[in-house]
Amino acid sequence: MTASADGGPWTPDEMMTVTAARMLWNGCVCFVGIGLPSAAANLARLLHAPDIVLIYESGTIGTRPGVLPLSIGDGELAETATAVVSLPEIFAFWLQAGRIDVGFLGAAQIDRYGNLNSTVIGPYARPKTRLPGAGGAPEMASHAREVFVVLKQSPRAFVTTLDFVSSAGLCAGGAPRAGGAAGRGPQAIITDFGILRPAPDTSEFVLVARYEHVTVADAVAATGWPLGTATTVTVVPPPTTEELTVLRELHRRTREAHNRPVQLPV
Amino acid sequence: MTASADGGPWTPDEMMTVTAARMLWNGCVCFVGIGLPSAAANLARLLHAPDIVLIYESGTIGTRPGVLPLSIGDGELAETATAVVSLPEIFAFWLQAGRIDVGFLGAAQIDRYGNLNSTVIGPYARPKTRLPGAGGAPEMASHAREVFVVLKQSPRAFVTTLDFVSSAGLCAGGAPRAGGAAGRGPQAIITDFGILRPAPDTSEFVLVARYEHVTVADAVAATGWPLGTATTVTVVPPPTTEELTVLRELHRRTREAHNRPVQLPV
Amino acid sequence: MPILTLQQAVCQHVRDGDSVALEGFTHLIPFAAGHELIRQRRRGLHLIRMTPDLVYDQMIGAGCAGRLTFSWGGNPGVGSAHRVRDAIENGWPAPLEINEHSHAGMAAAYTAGAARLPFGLLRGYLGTDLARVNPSIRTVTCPYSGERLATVPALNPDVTILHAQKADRAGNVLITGILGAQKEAGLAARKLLVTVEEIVEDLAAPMNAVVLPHWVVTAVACVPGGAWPSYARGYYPRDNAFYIAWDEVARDRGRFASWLDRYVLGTADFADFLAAQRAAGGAP
Amino acid sequence: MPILTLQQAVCQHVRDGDSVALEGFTHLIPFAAGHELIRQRRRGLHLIRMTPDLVYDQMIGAGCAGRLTFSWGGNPGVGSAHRVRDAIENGWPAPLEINEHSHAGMAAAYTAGAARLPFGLLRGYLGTDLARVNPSIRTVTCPYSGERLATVPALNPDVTILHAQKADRAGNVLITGILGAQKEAGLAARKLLVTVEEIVEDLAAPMNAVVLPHWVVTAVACVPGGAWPSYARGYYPRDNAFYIAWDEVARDRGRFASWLDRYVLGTADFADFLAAQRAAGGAP
Repeated sequence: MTASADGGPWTPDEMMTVTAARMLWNGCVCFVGIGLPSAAANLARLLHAPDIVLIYESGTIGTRPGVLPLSIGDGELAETATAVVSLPEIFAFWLQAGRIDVGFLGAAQIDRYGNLNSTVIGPYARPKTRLPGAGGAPEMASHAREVFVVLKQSPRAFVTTLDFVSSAGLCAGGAPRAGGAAGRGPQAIITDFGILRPAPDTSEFVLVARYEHVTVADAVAATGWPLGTATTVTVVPPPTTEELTVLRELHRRTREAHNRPVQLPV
Repeated sequence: MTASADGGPWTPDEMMTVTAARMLWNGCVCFVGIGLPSAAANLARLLHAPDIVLIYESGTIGTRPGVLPLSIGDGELAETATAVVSLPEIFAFWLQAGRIDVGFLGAAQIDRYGNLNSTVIGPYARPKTRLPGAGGAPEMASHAREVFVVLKQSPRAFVTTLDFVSSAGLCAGGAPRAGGAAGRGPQAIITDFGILRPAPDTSEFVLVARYEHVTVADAVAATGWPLGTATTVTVVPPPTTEELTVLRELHRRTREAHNRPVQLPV
Repeated sequence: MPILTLQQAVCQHVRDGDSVALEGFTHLIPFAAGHELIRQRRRGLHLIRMTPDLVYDQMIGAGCAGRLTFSWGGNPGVGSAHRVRDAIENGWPAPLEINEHSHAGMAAAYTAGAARLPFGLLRGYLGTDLARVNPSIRTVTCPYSGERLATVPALNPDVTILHAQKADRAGNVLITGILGAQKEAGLAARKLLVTVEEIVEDLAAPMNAVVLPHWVVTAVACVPGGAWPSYARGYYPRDNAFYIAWDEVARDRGRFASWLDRYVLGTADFADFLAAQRAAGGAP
Repeated sequence: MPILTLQQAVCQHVRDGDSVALEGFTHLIPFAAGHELIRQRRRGLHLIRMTPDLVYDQMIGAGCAGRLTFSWGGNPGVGSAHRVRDAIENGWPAPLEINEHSHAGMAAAYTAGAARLPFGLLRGYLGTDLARVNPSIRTVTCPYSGERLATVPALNPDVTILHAQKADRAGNVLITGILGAQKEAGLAARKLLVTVEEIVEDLAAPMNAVVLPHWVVTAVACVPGGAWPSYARGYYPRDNAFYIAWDEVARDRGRFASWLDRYVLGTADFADFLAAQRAAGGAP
């Protein structure tokens, strides 16, 4: 937990979740990963975006889970989905085909152009820390119309040079992306300090909005590269009571469901 | 109807159907086309091959229709199938993958190497007769482990040079087939005179068996190329009473079903 | 995803010269949509369909098409598609350029289209003349084995039209039974129109059924019987007698023209067409 | 297609050094089969799996593997696959060569394998380092657009092992729910072993359900609960608590070895394992 982001009667995770949820619109087709993005997308669905289309890479399209899944393929995702298709199909016909409006990604490291590392810390052949790997990220980064990255800011995570590029960000100087990518790449980084967006001329991510209880200087200090700022850094409104209530209720239901003891099969 | 083949108390179609059915074994995975091959495959299933696996290119795998379908995609094929999959899947995962033991093909023309024309009589750009086209045949000819061709013999159909090669036969001189073909290509032609098989040294189809009521000379006269014969031309036993009874009953049920008036949807 | 009448859907979404795929392999053939394209006198269409059977026999005979991409054109189990033949052999009523494939090639082309890949890959066309007459059939070399494999360019129709059993009010579409290449053709298209037997409150789709979500569907029209004389599993069987009787009608330009005038151009919509066919005892 | 015990199936069909894919994406993960491979002390396996999670954490920690082909290796929703990490980072208990892909790449590789194409095609790996460290990721040039597309070599495991809900006595297998790449991995394999929750007289498969016909299945074994602690739709839910608790067990070599000795090597079969876990209150 970043002390500086811990100013309100809410946690940094809650602030990030609410901020991400607000960026999703009704009808948006959203490729969701587990954890905070899943909470944000479902929060949006329960609030202002009842017709948001949630797709989890397990092949569940248009799913409406009552509680947050622990895994990307929890049973409830299938039971509440419009369609349940195979993994090859989800990647070929849905993601690669450019049908996704927003994809969420996390990572261990990010650089100023939104390149992400979720593969390895240290050299690939002699890893200091072996991370889980790229999974669905490389093609989500290419083919979702836009990508939102959710990641807590720290100099260890927001680095000048990645140890490994697991999924591609933007090209320096605002150059076009690699041919064949259906999408525009990362367009926002939601951190525990605020929101970073790419500067149009350089494609370098800069701070465009901060939370109430942090300063621009805090955000700069938490970034491994010299973080630029937009001409005007706006303030992200704090979570509303409704947002917090619905989010906390969702998390409560989720905890209750996940703590319910499972009878081992006989 | 070929007069010379019309010697028994059965029709040439019946003789051909029974002959083709006998060439299928229990457990054989058979890619079936409409018409005589469909009758033969189902006759085999009702007689000596109860566990034959019938696949129609409409995506119905392991189907057990009570009557013969008029079209390749009649409803009963789906209702009685083990699995009903898409067309892209049937061609990629089942035919191309080499999972078919026997594929049946017909054609308008055939040459001595088993190349088939089902596309056009006359020049392609200025057709004398435009035929339906290749459909599933090119890849069936390549990828089924063996192909049985069912075709009535006549100099117009058994020709020296095809107007168009819709699906590939064997290579002259017993050379290996084109790379990438999973199967051995045409291995038998069942006609209204008997059975032709490729000579191992030349790959040229020669008469290896004839029906009781025809002579080798009849078969030669009905062939547009100088038809060779095997050292011994065996005689195909005539249909048994059981074979004829089951086949005729199948056709009777089929006629009855197809003649049942259909209520137009309201 | 609006629910429209078929007239509105065709009027708003299909233009002269469009590439249009009406898919459905024997099952769920969108005859109603084909007739509406004839009634609205679309011209110069690039028609795409693995099996141009009666629906395209009618549309091509009516002069809707300038080009045909296909892999097998006939009257299944009966014989020729005479109007398609007349167009190819004699250019009647209009010249018809053809782009001919095998089924496996067409299936790969739709699949590539649905995945927005530029081409489909198959071990196909080996030793045939198809690649000789169709320059769009090419090859790539496998970067591992060095083997040459066939390629077909992706099919991405301007409009795909399907017939399905059901849609719900949001426009989610359920297809069950023989699937053909309907899902692939639907997802390959820039616009997807679907006619359905009925619109229901709840699709009640079985797990893993083929459901096209509302947000990939451009418009839905409810047209009961819209696949007749082909069939809709769970609704009505294939009218084999019509297919058999069609052979006689389509053989003759005059007789075909009379049929078209009376039953398609002379009817207001598909319900009217079905009523006229019922009155005629179901024979064409 | 014989119905065997799992012991027989593994004994007869999996050899040291084989390439083996245990598939199932979160759902229907063949844990029972993984344990049986550990019990029979298979060595030098080339393990293939999109998501080497707990089942491969256990197998790799037990020393079964020499090579891993994968696209995401962790404890879903929890964190690291510690035994996989220990093998990659420290070569414990045996060095582990890795062949790393993205999910989309693995999915394309299985699909190519099922279709017996030599490679899979995708717009993938754009701008990433994966192609740099994995020389099997290559490109082909589109013969139409000139665009370069990524390729992956087809995956054709010596053996694929799946867990499914049901088989009938003939060995037809029904899978419903989240499908992962199970069908593709199954059809890509030279041999396909399937464990099922139950063997029934009649599959009662819904139209268009995923059914693997008996003649592509090498052997079926009935292992109720065989996917636990993952889940089998219609039978039992995912045991999230086990996944969470596993983190602690797997972090420590000694604690892992004790768990393995007690629950896997110290049990006769999966029923015995489940009984031992039940006796321990379900915690690892």
